[in-house]
Amino acid sequence: MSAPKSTPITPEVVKAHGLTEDEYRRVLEIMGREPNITELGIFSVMWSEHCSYKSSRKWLRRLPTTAPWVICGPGENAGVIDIGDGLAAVFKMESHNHPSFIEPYQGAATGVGGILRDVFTMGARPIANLDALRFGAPDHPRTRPLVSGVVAGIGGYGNCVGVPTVAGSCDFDASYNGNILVNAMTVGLARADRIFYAKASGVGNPVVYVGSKTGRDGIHGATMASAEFDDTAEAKRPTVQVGDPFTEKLLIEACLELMAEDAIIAIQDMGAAGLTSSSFEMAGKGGVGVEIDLDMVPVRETGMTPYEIMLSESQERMLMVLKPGREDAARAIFEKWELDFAVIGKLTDTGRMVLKMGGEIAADLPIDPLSEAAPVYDRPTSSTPLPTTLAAADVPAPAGIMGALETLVGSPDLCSKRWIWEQYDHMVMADTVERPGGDAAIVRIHDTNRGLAMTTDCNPRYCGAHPRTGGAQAVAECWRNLTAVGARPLAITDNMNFGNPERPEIMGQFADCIEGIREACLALDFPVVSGNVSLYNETSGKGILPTPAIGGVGLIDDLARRASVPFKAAGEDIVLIGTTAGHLGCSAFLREIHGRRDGAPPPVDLAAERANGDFVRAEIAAGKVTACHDVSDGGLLVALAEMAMASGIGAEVTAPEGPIPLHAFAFGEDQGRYVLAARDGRALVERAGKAGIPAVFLGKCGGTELTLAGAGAISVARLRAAHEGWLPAYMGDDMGHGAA
Amino acid sequence: MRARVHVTLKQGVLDPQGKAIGNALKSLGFSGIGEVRQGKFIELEVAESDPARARQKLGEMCEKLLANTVIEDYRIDLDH
Amino acid sequence: MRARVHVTLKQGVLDPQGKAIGNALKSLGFSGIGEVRQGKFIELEVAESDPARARQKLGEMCEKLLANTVIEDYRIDLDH
Amino acid sequence: MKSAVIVFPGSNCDRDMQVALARITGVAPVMVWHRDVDFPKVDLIAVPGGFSYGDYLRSGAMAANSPVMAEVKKRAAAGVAVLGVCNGFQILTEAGLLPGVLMRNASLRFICRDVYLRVENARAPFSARYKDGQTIRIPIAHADGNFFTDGETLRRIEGEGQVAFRYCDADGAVTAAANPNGSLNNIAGIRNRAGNVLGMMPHPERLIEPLLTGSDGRPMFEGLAEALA
Ligand SMILES: Nc1ncnc2c1ncn2[C@@H]1O[C@H](COP(=O)(O)OP(=O)(O)O)[C@@H](O)[C@H]1O
Ligand SMILES: [Mg+2]
Repeated sequence: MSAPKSTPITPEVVKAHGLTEDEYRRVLEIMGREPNITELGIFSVMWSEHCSYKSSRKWLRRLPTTAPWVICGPGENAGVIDIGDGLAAVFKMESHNHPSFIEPYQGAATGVGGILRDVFTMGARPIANLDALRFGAPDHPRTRPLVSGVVAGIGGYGNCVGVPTVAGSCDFDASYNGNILVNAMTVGLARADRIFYAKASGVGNPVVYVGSKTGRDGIHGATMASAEFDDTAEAKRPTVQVGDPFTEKLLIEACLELMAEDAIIAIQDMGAAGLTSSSFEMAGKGGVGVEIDLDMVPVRETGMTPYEIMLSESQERMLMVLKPGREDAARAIFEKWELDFAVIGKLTDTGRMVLKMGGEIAADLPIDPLSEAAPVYDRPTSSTPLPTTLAAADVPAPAGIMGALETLVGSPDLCSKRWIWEQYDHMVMADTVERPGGDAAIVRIHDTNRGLAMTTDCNPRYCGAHPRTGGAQAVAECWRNLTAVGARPLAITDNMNFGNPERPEIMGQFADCIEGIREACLALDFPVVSGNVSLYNETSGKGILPTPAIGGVGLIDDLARRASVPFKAAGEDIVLIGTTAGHLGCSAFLREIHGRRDGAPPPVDLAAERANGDFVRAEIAAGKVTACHDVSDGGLLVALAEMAMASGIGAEVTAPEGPIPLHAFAFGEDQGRYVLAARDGRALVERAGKAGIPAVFLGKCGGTELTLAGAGAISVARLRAAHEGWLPAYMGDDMGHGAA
Repeated sequence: MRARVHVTLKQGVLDPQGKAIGNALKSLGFSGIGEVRQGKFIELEVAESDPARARQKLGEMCEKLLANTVIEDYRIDLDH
Repeated sequence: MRARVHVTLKQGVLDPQGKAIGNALKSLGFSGIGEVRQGKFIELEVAESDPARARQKLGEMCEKLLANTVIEDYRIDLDH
Repeated sequence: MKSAVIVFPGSNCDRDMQVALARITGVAPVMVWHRDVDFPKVDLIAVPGGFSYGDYLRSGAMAANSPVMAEVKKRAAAGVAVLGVCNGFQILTEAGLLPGVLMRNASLRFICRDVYLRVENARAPFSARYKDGQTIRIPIAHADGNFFTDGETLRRIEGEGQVAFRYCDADGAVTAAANPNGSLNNIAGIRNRAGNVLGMMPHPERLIEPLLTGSDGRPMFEGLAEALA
């Protein structure tokens, strides 16, 4: 064979491709000869952490992935669940952390583009986007421009394609100073009997390329996404891709139009590692070979080599296998949408990937052996021990409880993120029933009276202190947020963001978080249907807090039966569901008021979580609840303040008699709790009692102040000013990407 | 001193705007249009009479704000 | 022939982008910055070897698409 | 009333407009792809929101030059009602059907939120179902909504009662604080002189039922159906 002879394969070249000596030995075995540079590049991306999950695979297998309503779990482009009436929800979350740190606008924008493609690849129309963002300390000089660029980028892409961005999360912590997290999630809607998969079949069938042309974008992005940063990363600034949301919008419409016809056998987006991983995945899943003529690939630049074409990460491209004879009909659709369309190859029975260019063979590799021999590591782990539980009495009371409340609601993590979501079109498609700001967003299933609830959650403080508890808590909180709006939680996607897995303590965090997620998923019947792993979020040996972001989806059968955060009318009763112990370890109170972050995170009692949630959901469905909010960061008083701020209606509450110090009652972060407003709170407490659910009558809403007996009062207006004020003031006159 | 800064996408970086403009020109019936690239153009007044110092200051502005040097190049022109 | 088109806001038209850049430069600590204006800069290849005809064609492109003459002026430069 | 919704590459509120028209007027609109210049005769042409051609170069500029817009201009001149919302408004100004331009928001940021509008010069066909001076709540979602025009044109627009909606506060006061994007005179929507073409940045089609938290957009479509029946 005649391969480009240009680049000799030296040990340095092998190393620059991120392959260890041992991995390279395996390459030689599989090839039976020295690979050429194109082949080496292909091995390198296919065996990168990003594509092969070599460090995480062993642990991911632990995740529960089945339930009667799961149509397709992990392993495809996105997870698929049955939501009744012949419909399916398709969703996944994915990270774009490293690219967003290097170029926040384009990094975040292309992250959204990528996850959208994962969802519409499966035949679903995207109906909502969400995000999960983590930035460095607010006083770190890079934080402000990163927030600005990332938010503008997520909005810039989602707004243009016309998919509402309806929910998300955003926290700050110094551990993200050098490694921000930008996780994006898309939820789509499809007919349950019209899901498209990546499995290629039919020897001789045409392989078709559609979308944008291929340029030299992001070559080696997939390996970059798996490499730890060092201090020179900023200087290197490699390979950032630019997104084109306009083309993505056309691609969505064209693909969905073609999908309505009976023409596609298999389809796969070209994400990280572009044409390489998409063609490998399609052929590998179908057990067939593939032959591609690289001269047929639409290119943007002249003189592109096979290496560049195969490894390019140009955005807005898809690969399909069509039924024979359907090429012309398909071409007409893509030309109508002014997109490139090219038959670039065909399926073969050789089990090999053969690439040709200029009449010569540019690469020839076996498909299965390459995938099967992909390295899997069982890396050593070391668990983070459970810290000692802080007794409430060991945490001093604040100078004033209402003053502490004002500080908390105006702190970076708990303040209103309106400044962010107002830059996202969260209403386009005219089905957003519950806009950003609630426990979960609700998007109506178009043309029906049913809705999907969705949220992203994770508390990295808890995960850092005790990964297993933190992992379980993230899932439980996601489940609780869906429950709080009246939805039946159905399934999750997870985005595992961690440091360097070669360090046992990091691998231990990973393994323990997975274990916690597993326990919670099992206890709550809340399986994992898709996910993504981002490792090496580490700069100069300092890792991020372990951050397993959880994205959850739930179903509301009747949109008239749901709940929301704001109080609805003065005079209604306020009831607390769940057990309060006053747990202050790892709490927002401890961090914001005392500058401490010690202690164990609050324990997660999954049985209580489930029982309390099931009770609350039933009460909402029965129309007995006028407002509902789960208790999370900041504790009960923050939850009450949020209900008051959202409505402009105050409240007057009294702590039940007992040994818990008032500040621990106010700010403890005990899990499994909800605040409900009801016209008849006493009756609600009684029903809870009969059902064996802990419930206490707290007081009534009304007036313009929030009052806690023994702690005084604060005006709702003042709370609001603090709550709404922090982020806009922090961002100041920042001009973001607007001038660009 | 009056300065003009041109900020353009680096060679090889996708320019969706330029591409769309090219297509639009074609569909308006203009023929023979090759590649189209769009950039930014910033005019500003700097209180600095020494060209070398002005140029240095403008370079800093470009690096810090006016250009995104990950994907963009810049060029500084001074009026005399 | 290679052409460059500069599209700038007409005198008297508010330039929110230019203003924001000016403010941002100031808050970055740059002093002595006067008025800042931002414009667009479009580079394109036209298959036309006669400068006069190229200029005329580009003028049409500007009038029809590249500039909004309600608020913008344009200038055409040709490479030789 | 028969209506048409023009769809450009990158339009993304076309379905929302379609749903609103179908639901409120009782007749589903014809969806017209930007290349279909000879679409059926209709009473109302709606140019929907979105990012036609990615908003590249200038919002609305490329769509304004598309073949279908020549036809829209012809029909507008013949008196057919034309409604442009958001990107549709930008397209109508770029096409010369309405005066002025929509520049980048003063904050330079995309803004999506409900705003209050004061209805000005309420009249058929677009706003007869509102009362003059009424305050309504409608969402905006745009980066380029900053209405600008030269002083003389502005005086003419104001003088001839072409302003249809102004940004105001919840009590109807037209204040600088209630201006979300820097528009001259808080202008959110204008008509042409003849009154048959209306452009507005806010999205009436997004608030047509209580489930979506409000119905203040409904009277516009009810009024159209009545006026153009
Ligand atoms: N943390 C995880 N939990 C569950 N499934 C995961 C996880 N990470 C990855 N997966 C699954 O592995 C498959 C490959 O993921 P990925 O490479 O990110 O997808 P894609 O190639 O579509 O970008 C997907 O089906 C994904 O859902
Ligand atoms: Mg994928």
